[in-house]
Amino acid sequence: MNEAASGEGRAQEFEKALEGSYSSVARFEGYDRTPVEKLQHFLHSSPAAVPLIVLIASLVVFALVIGGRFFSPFSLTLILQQVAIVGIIGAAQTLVILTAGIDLSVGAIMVLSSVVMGQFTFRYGLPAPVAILCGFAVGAACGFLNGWLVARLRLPPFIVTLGTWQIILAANFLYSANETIRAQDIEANAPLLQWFGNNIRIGNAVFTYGVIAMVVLVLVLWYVLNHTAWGRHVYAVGDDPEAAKLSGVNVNRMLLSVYTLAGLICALAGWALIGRLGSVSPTSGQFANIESITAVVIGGISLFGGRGSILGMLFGALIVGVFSLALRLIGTDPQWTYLLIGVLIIGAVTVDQWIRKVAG
Amino acid sequence: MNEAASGEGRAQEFEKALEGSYSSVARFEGYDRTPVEKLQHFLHSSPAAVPLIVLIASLVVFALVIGGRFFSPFSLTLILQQVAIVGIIGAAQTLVILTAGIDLSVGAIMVLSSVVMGQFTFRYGLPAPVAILCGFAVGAACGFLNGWLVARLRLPPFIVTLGTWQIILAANFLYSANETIRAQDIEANAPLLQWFGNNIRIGNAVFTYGVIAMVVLVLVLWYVLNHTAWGRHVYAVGDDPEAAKLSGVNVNRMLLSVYTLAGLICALAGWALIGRLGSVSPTSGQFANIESITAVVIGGISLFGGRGSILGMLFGALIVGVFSLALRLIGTDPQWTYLLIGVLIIGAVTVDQWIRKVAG
Amino acid sequence: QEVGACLITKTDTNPFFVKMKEGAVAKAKELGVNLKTYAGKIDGDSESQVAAIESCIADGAKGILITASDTAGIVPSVKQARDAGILVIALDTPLEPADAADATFATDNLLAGELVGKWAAATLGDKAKDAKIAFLNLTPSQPTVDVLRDQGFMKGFGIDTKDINRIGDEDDPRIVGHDVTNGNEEGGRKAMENLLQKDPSINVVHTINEPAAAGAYEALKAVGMEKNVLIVSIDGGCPGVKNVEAGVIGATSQQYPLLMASLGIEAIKKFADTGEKPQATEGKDFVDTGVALVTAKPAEGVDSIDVQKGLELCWG
Amino acid sequence: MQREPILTARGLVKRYGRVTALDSADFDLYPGEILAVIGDNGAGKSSLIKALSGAMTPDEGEIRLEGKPVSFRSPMEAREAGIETVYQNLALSPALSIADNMFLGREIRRQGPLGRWLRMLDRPAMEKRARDMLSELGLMTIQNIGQAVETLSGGQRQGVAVARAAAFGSRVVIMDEPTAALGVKESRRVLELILDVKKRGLPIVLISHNMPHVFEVADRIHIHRLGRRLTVIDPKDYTMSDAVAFMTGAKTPPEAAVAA
Amino acid sequence: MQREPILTARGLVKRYGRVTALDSADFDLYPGEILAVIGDNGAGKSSLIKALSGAMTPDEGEIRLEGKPVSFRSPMEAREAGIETVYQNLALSPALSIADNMFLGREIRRQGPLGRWLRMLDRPAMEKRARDMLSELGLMTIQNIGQAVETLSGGQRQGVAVARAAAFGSRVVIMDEPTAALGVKESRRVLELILDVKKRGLPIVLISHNMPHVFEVADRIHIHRLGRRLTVIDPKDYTMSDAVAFMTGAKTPPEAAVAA
Ligand SMILES: Nc1ncnc2c1ncn2[C@@H]1O[C@H](COP(=O)(O)OP(=O)(O)OP(=O)(O)O)[C@@H](O)[C@H]1O
Ligand SMILES: Nc1ncnc2c1ncn2[C@@H]1O[C@H](COP(=O)(O)OP(=O)(O)OP(=O)(O)O)[C@@H](O)[C@H]1O
Ligand SMILES: OC[C@H]1O[C@](O)(CO)[C@@H](O)[C@@H]1O
Ligand SMILES: [Mg+2]
Ligand SMILES: [Mg+2]
Repeated sequence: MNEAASGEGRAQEFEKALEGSYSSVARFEGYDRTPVEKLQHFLHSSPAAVPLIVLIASLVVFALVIGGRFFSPFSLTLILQQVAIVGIIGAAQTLVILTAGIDLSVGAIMVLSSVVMGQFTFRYGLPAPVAILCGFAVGAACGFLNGWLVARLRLPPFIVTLGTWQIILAANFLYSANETIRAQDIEANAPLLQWFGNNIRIGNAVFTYGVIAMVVLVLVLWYVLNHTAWGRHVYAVGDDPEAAKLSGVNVNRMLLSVYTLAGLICALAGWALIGRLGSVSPTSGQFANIESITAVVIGGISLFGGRGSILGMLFGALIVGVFSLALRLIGTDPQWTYLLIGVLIIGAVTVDQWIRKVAG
Repeated sequence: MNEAASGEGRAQEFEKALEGSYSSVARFEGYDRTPVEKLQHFLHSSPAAVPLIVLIASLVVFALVIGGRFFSPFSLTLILQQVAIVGIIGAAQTLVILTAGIDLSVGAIMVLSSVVMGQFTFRYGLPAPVAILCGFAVGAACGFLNGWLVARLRLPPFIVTLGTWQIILAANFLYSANETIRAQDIEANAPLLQWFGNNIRIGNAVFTYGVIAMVVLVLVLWYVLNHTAWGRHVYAVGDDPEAAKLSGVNVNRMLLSVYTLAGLICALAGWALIGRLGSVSPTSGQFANIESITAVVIGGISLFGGRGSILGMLFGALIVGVFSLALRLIGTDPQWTYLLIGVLIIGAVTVDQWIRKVAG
Repeated sequence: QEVGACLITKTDTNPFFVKMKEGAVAKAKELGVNLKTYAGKIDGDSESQVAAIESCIADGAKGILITASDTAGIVPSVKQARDAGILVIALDTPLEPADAADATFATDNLLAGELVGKWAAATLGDKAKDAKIAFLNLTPSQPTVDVLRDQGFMKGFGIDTKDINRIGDEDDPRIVGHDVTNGNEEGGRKAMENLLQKDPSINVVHTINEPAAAGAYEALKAVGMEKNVLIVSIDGGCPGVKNVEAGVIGATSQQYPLLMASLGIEAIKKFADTGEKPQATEGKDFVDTGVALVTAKPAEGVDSIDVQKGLELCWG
Repeated sequence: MQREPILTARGLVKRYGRVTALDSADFDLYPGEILAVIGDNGAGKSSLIKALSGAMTPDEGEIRLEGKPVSFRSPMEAREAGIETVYQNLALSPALSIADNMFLGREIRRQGPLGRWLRMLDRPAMEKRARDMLSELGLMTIQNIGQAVETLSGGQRQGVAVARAAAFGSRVVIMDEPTAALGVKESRRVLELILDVKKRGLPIVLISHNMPHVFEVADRIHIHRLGRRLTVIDPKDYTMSDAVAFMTGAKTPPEAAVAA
Repeated sequence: MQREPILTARGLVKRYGRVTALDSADFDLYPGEILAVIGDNGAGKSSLIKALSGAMTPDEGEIRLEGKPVSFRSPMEAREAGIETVYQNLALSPALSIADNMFLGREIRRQGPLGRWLRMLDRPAMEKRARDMLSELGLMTIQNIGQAVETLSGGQRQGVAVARAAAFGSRVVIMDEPTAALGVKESRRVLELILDVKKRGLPIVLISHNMPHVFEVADRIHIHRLGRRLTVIDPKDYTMSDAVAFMTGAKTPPEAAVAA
């Protein structure tokens, strides 16, 4: 029993040698950084900085090249209008992508919600506010379905939403019978549906309610993501779901709430879409998923989840808007716009990857 | 120095106790399995079995419901024709997805290659074989670009190909000046371009060369993936790139070769597309990326890489083809087809997830 | 000061729009109009067209020429442009309602459909009463061109159209079915294959345009049926007329996109100079740019021009 | 030692596909003690701990905390009941800050309407408390409590995980191989932490493959074998060799020990 | 001991962003010896090993194998030169079979045209050799050499990784903490394996935090500290306490030891 006895004394013999060693568990190195490293570090700690810089730079360049036709209150607020729907959908996409998911069904949910708002008013004669509520309910239900499949059945979000995208879009066409509800009819009978098309003018600047909704939505979500427990949990789930679960985050409930909220936001986009188009058209929103993902990516949000700022998404959407309008005003073939957006996407992640090296 | 001396003897005292213990490093449990578990295990070890069963089941059901109009050599080979392009593109997509990537640019590469084949013949008067080679070169170059961005710059494949998709498609429109080359002109001056449109008839069954190309391609790739070192490395890279690298696989070179080969296969699809359409049209193939991913997913190949069989992709593509045609014949609104395909996608991964539990 | 103008087409890949654009660009150069051109990503992409209209407003354009993808959905944006004092002219495809634009320069699409319908009926003669007809249409949202041509064909062929503003409410047993093509080859082929499966005895095919017809022909050829089926189409582009000559297409209603474009540019120039808006053709609510049936096999009682003449007038 | 166990489990069963990880396992932890759990790789130690801490729901069996049956459906519920766990894989979110990680799932909200209505977090308060906890445990070489966990070394991360458990555990602290990847010095530090926690009166469950460490700090040793508790021994009565022999099946423990 | 080192490194430097993992590190391995490498967490041991085995390219410095300068651009190249490594994280592909894993990157092709032209793999040959290797090392409790590695327990996986290195290493075998996550029994088995390999005449580099193990098997001990070799000691001349004191900076090694 001599062995047990020696075990009973404190540490093993050789561990006594530790007494003279540094007492910290580990150390930090704080050497002088080169300017490049400082820049990397700054950009790393402010994830929305890169897209903001790109946005400002492109505004400046195009203002110089094109002049007043571009750099006018009218044109600049027009960009906001053109970006509003993508910005709202992008907010939904951001939430989902922060949880390391992806939502290909956002556009479909948006259109279905707007169709429900329209058809419930015109086909069944419900009062507009009730029809709008029904639209929101449908959006939330679609989002909930996505969330349920992802959280409960643990299916990959890409595949789930690839499936629900087709299902929801098909349901939309079947239900709407492809009928466009004309703007004139809406204006006459249910102007509330077009509410987001109203605007506030300040001189030549035109701010539609849709634009204001987008900005307010993004700011509110920014607050929620950064200053509430729910928001921190969104990041934690995307960062490492297993760790989040073990740390006491109810991952399933978080995923359900994130996808459902995303569905609700898509419904909001659907309402705003009626305001923008005037009419209810079941064929719109075909590219909303790709466009929102593009905004998120250019905005520097990681597709692997857990990193990035929703403000970045807004800047990303605006960058695309600025390029599109400016190139149109310059009069280049629209294909050049797509080409440039492709280059921007790849450029954005390249920079992002470069910045991320600092974390190593 | 007594401590060092005792360390010099063999094991620590207490480890001697091991002598009477089992000598194996670890054990395996081999208890009787329930039939459900046996099924799970069988399906787990043969990843293409589920899509094959679904395919056969749907053939049987539709044959019973629709009868001879569907279950005829003619109709069945028509499905093959409709699936040929997606099947070829799907082979490229499979390679990329097995490495845990994804390629959104497949359709764009296909169209650009077919446009190059056509324009080089008609605009520059090159002999058709040379123009076709140029088309392949362009396809390979596009694939190489994707591979370079993924392997060298370590950018996420989804984002890289989201960018190159737009870039290649825009380049295609700009280069082709959106001109369609008429089938009759091709027939008169460069019939080789339409070669894949030729067919072999056996009774009522019509096998176009495009269909034969698809089947041969899939079989060859199946062989390569399962019976050559390169193929095993594709799986290893997708399974765990870090482990593959440390085990002596040149991961960068593998990624480059996979994306380049995928580009080449897309060019083949571009050639086959001319055979199918007769003409060269820069607008075709818009949905080839989604359709090929759908085939891969229904085919039971994991989007996380490293798992699945290319035969599954082929069955997946055929399932979609069978459903599309059968539902048409039943006379349902085409939207029901999309809806059902959405359900199929989600069903496929649900089954897959259930099977995968066995690995735990 | 230079006059600014915009041309917004459905796509920039359909040869019809490619030519329309070329014509407009040439005319604009001649008249000293500064023209910018825009297009949707695919036929049916209305949002890109909305964005294009907005850019034109921002750009201070005097006039907009548009071939609308979603003829009802685009109306509010058009109104916005007109409110900003811009002359908006619908080319090729009337808006819903047609007077949402200042003017429409288009083929009489109903007539275009009627012509090919009549020709098909006359060519079949007695067999017309047991014909099996496939309709290869445009997009699911049933834009005006699509409805006018589809229903026009029925009118010409002698089918009861029921509601003439709606495709698909007919019950004539000769109709095998309708399918959409997005107005391109790939869609044409797939739609034809699908309808053939529904009923392999199809012997008449109405196609929305010539790219769709080319796709349909490939599908028929693949099953060896190209000889037994009458394909009719609308467009009259040079490739299409050559296809008429080659027997691929039985007859096509020729449209004149270059005329639409040049008339459109002229109208904008005139509007910019004098403030005067174009007047509709007598008895119609649009400016008819004309239509002629091109066929190598003229039929009794249907006016047509021959391939030679068609080739002289064709575009693209 | 008081004879009323604080945490007990009876007949826990957990199956994963073809593997039975827990095969009717029992468990008892008494107040104020350090209970070591040892066993071969794959014996089911981590599974047992996951069942006790709500990270996994056993297929069968019963768990009691202070005599009352409990059934935790998530780690959150176990924590609310005062059971804190340091998992084998640490369970920290790399991109979140140290403070965020320490308070994940139990964030402090602002006082007043900002907190009540806008649910705003009280960052300064959390950062202050996090700093206090780390210094209390002698871990305050970390300059910036707002830095992301991924920028910490392995040892520092371990420190954060242990500090979190030690600070919030009000009834039981469980540690699954807290020193497996640590060096000699870092391991020592963690052992001292464990003794500190014990001094504060909290019982601790320690899983480890390191026999000298186990025999150094444990009051009792739970030996796990083939998914169940083989026996519990007192380190004063048995040698390391005995423990290893029991654990690996080289020797059978005497009946008496089982009742220990 | 023969005085001509088989593998040497001089002045290796590697920086990761803000961290200097290797700070002008030296290294010497002599034929037939077991060289242990010890050091604190984050001292740079794994980085050193990665540089030697081609898994990472150092920013500066020179590596020589049998006196000839080498610069491996990938683990493949190091393997071809006869250096086999068991990495800290094992480096096995979970979905591939045991045989596939063992031959990954050095597959055997069929004889004749099937192999030459169709590049067909010789599955039976590889499976047979894999089985032989595992049994030779006493690891043949695995029934099915074709089963996926992910279905193996941690201990079995470790066995596969070690067997692969031992079987293919013709000049040097390197093992980075091969027993960190292993139980007492499993660790013992791996130590025996290491001694087996040594008996076959191959030199071995062993990284470990387990002092008793290190002192048991090592012929010489390389002490790594702050990214560089602090000293090399003979376990017969120093105690574990000395080693720990050097490694943690509590004591400074005598000049003489550095030259060892
Ligand atoms: N999530 C899971 N899915 C499938 N099998 C699992 C899972 N978790 C544990 N197992 C299996 O259950 C058995 C017990 O595992 P457990 O992790 O509890 O062992 P352990 O005693 O903690 O081992 P170690 O000392 O290696 O940590 C093992 O065979 C393991 O492979
Ligand atoms: N890929 C990498 N990126 C960034 N930093 C790294 C990387 N690899 C190692 N480091 C850093 O380099 C330093 C040395 O790491 P290394 O893994 O070589 O240490 P080690 O001695 O093996 O430690 P341990 O005993 O914990 O395994 C550490 O500070 C580590 O964080
Ligand atoms: O896509 C439909 C469009 O196609 C055309 O027929 C030209 O080919 C147009 O007249 C019509 O608007
Ligand atoms: Mg464990
Ligand atoms: Mg290490």
